[in-house]
Amino acid sequence: MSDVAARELRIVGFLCNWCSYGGADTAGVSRFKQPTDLRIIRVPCSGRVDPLFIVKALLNGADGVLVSGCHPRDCHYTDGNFYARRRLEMLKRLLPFLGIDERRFHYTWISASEGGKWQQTVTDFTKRVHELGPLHAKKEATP
Amino acid sequence: MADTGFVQKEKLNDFLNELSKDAVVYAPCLEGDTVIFKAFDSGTTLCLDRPANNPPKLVVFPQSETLFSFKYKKDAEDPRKMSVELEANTDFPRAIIFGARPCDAKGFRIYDSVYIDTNTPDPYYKGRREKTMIATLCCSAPSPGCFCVAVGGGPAHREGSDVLITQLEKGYFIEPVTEKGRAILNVPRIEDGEQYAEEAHKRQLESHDLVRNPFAEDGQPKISRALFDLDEFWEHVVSKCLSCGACTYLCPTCYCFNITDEQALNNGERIRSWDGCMFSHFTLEGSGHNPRPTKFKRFKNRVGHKFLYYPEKYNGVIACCGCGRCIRHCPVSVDISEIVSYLRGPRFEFTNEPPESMGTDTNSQEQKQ
Amino acid sequence: MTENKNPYLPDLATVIKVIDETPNIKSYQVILNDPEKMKMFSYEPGQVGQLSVFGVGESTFVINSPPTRMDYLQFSVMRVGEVTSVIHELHEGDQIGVRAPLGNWFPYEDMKGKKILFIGGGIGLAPLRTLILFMLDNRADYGDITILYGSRTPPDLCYKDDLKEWESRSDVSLILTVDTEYPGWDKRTGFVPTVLNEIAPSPEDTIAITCGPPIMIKFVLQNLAKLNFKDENIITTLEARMKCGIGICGRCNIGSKYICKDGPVFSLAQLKEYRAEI
Amino acid sequence: MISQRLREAIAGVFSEVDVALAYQQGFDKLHATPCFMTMPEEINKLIWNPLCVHNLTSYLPSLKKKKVAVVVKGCDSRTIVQFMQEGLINRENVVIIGIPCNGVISVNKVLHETNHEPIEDITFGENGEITVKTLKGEKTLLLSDVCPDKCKTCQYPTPIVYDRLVGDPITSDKSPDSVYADIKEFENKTLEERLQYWEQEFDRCIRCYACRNACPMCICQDSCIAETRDPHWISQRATLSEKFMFHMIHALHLAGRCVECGECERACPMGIPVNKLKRKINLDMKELFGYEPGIDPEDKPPLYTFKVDEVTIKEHKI
Repeated sequence: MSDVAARELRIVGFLCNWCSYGGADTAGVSRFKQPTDLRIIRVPCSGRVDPLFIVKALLNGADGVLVSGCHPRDCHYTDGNFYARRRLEMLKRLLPFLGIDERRFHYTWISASEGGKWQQTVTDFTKRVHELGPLHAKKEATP
Repeated sequence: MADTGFVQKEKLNDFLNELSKDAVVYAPCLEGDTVIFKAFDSGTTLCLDRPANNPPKLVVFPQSETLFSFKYKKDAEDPRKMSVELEANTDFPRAIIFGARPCDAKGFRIYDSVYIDTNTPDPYYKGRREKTMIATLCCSAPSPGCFCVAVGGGPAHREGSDVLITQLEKGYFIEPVTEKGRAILNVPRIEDGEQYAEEAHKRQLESHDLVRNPFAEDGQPKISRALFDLDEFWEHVVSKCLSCGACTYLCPTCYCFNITDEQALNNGERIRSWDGCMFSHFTLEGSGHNPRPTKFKRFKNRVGHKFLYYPEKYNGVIACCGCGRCIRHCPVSVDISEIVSYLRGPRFEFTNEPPESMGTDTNSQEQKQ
Repeated sequence: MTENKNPYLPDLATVIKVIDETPNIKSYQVILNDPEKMKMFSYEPGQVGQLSVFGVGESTFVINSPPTRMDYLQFSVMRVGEVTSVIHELHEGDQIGVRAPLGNWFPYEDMKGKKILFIGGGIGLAPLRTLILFMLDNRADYGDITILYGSRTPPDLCYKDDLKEWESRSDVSLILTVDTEYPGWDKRTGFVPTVLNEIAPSPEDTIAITCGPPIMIKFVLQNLAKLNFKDENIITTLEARMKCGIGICGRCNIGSKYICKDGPVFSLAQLKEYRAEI
Repeated sequence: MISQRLREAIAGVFSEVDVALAYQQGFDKLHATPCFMTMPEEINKLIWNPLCVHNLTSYLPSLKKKKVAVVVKGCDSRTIVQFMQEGLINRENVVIIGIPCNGVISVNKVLHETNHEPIEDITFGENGEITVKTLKGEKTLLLSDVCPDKCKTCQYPTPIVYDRLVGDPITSDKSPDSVYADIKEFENKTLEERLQYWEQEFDRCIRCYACRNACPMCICQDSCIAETRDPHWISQRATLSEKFMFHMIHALHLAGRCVECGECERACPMGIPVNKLKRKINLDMKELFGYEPGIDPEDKPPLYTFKVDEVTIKEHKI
């Protein structure tokens, strides 16, 4: 039921347990239609997301990575997403320096009630990654 | 058939292309300011002016290789049971190392004793070694740090080479050393080398005396066991060592390795990869105990392995070919030849001045104020 | 191992029985999957094998069942690192790899007619067990057999069935000790080296074989020297991180000797010659 | 005569310390090498000239329990400041002998200029001219042509922190805007060109970890996740993606901490420009948070802290 009429790409999503994972759940329970390229990894907090997770995913076969946490000031652990914001912004700026299109990586804040925003984000992000095409098209997949 | 061959300077690339037709040719190529051994093709820039940063050992002993692959399979009858299948490949393509230096070639002889001449020969090393022809370029001048003549080698040493190449004004004089090496004379674009033989043999001898011998006093390394076993000696001479692996990974005679498993879903591989005795984890045991916990102990083992243990096992052969890479490329210029020369013992003056020739600074070397 | 075999390729084997020895030690009885290979398999007491869990790696263990009892090969595994932790999760029927036999063995021929003193601590009884069972199966060849074995607490004693049997035999003298008092323990307490001093065995015509934690070995060797045991009559086994098991990969050496190939069994005289640090 | 004054300065503090770290002549004329001096007689070995490239402060964390005197250049002193920020040294155990510096040489650049002929002799003149002698003859070079890139844009020729200063302070005459000019220039390449560049560079990596071990801020050393099996970040396979990942680990663990001493790049035996990634991150740290590592001991690395309202970080739209 992919929205995008093309071969599925590999998109990895790191979602915080308290807000964004709930948001995705809300979208699911509300039966919002979503593309199916995304593989969700639930993390306790966006502050748990080491930028290296994203690099590792992109180097090892992912075509896009999405990170989503609680809105700033709403972190379950008070300030995890504040740290995350700095780190992820740093990575966002570093990726193009490596020759990786920064549009393959997106980070955002989605609360548990924002099922609609979740649906929109996944749909838009998946669409964008499809526009960019597979990252590892020319290279053989890493074993 | 002629006994020797000659390739005109401007025809060298064509010659290598001919060689590439039925073997992978590894040659020293320029990347930026770095010379590395890699598979030669039309896009690479050959560099024979100086020894490569890395030795060609990777051709026969790659940085990582698959020992075997394994597959877990679910039992159709009982899904809780898994069976395993293993698959190993020890069949390798033909390869030619072109432009190794005599020290590099000698390094393979050090490996052979350990990997082939044993009751459990290593099928991976042996398989590659047998398929590889080593064409060695004589050195016309020593590089900084070189000391091959002090460890039984020399700028035109033949041990380990299948073919010896001497660079002359007009081109390259090519001389088979082994039966395997004779095949090179059949390659198109090679001329009869006879008229160049005399000049080449003269040239081969020229640079021998330019190579330094840090063990000049005795002519060869001599190790005082008392000094070697003195912890304070090692603490004194290697305190600046960073414990990295540049020396071992660039060494044509270092052959230590690690074995690790990698698995994804039900498939995986057992991998052999370079490892180095300078790393702390090399000997770290599961329990947390480490028999060589300090860089002093590790460095002692490295020197010991090359200059004591290996010779003890293999008829006095020193497991160092004097290529100087560990000295040239050490980030802090640890000099193994200097350390071994100190080990002559029986005593070591811990306040030793550097030898006269190394000098200290003079007024002219002052930094501008 | 035959000349042309790939020395890195393990034989596939099946775990047929798992025995809980202590809270962190389990024994595994395994058989090679190829019945022909299992039938032809031969080794000497003290030789080791590499057990593979494919995907995790290999680890070295002594074959602690004797060559006189060839129904299976037994290995005892203490949970310490990556590989041993995964081995501890194995069950009957699971597939593993075995590369064996590797290394040297106890010089049991030279021990014939002599009195034998075994001194073990904790999982250090494993290599001794091979030789003890081998000697018991060839009992007439050897003189008095004394076994001094200790562990931290009674639950930490390995091979409890064997201990029971040895205790009941009249041709074996078994001395057990645990480090400190323990509820229900009515035998000796105290560290193995201390108990060794207390029982003060005579060095006359006796070979001492010891294996255990490094600190125990260190003091046992000191005390044996005090008891006038000669270096060549003291035998121990060494352990190190091993990978290849055939004397190439370079990590288990003491000087020019490789524990995996030239060991693991050494006499104290040899170790002194190699300047081993123990 | 700075060498002599340096020897005197070290002799003056020698009784207070267990070991003094300085430079001595290395295996040939082109190389200095770090020396660990524990006896007063050794002070005569000490040299000071533009060959003294090493950042000696790299050794400080491993000598934390000892009292150490250490010779530092301006660039090296930033490491000490960063150590202080992160509590990695006991400042009172370190006697810093600062030396204002006009630039050191890059061994590789000198060798490049002499076509990699072995250097028979090298002398340093009054005005930054360097005379090198090889078997092929003599050649005069300019320090400004053969210095490491970091010297070309050096903002801190005089140590930021020191206990004794040997020589007169120098003020930088280099424009602060020049510091990251090369990074900005690299960003003019297309994405494909950049990826290709890094793939070619990293492919040479032999994973000897010289860059990591030479790095003063790589403090995990023997516990580096590049080698651990648990966590299992990378395998021992010599594939491009594993090499790439290792360099990303190195760069990201230094984000906002790298003092740009360039030791990683200098140490690399395969000529990989490993410092470039870290400098790119530093440029971003400067633009985003106005932060420069190794300047203020009271500061905090920007990724160890946050602001509730980050005015410089805009929310990204898809």
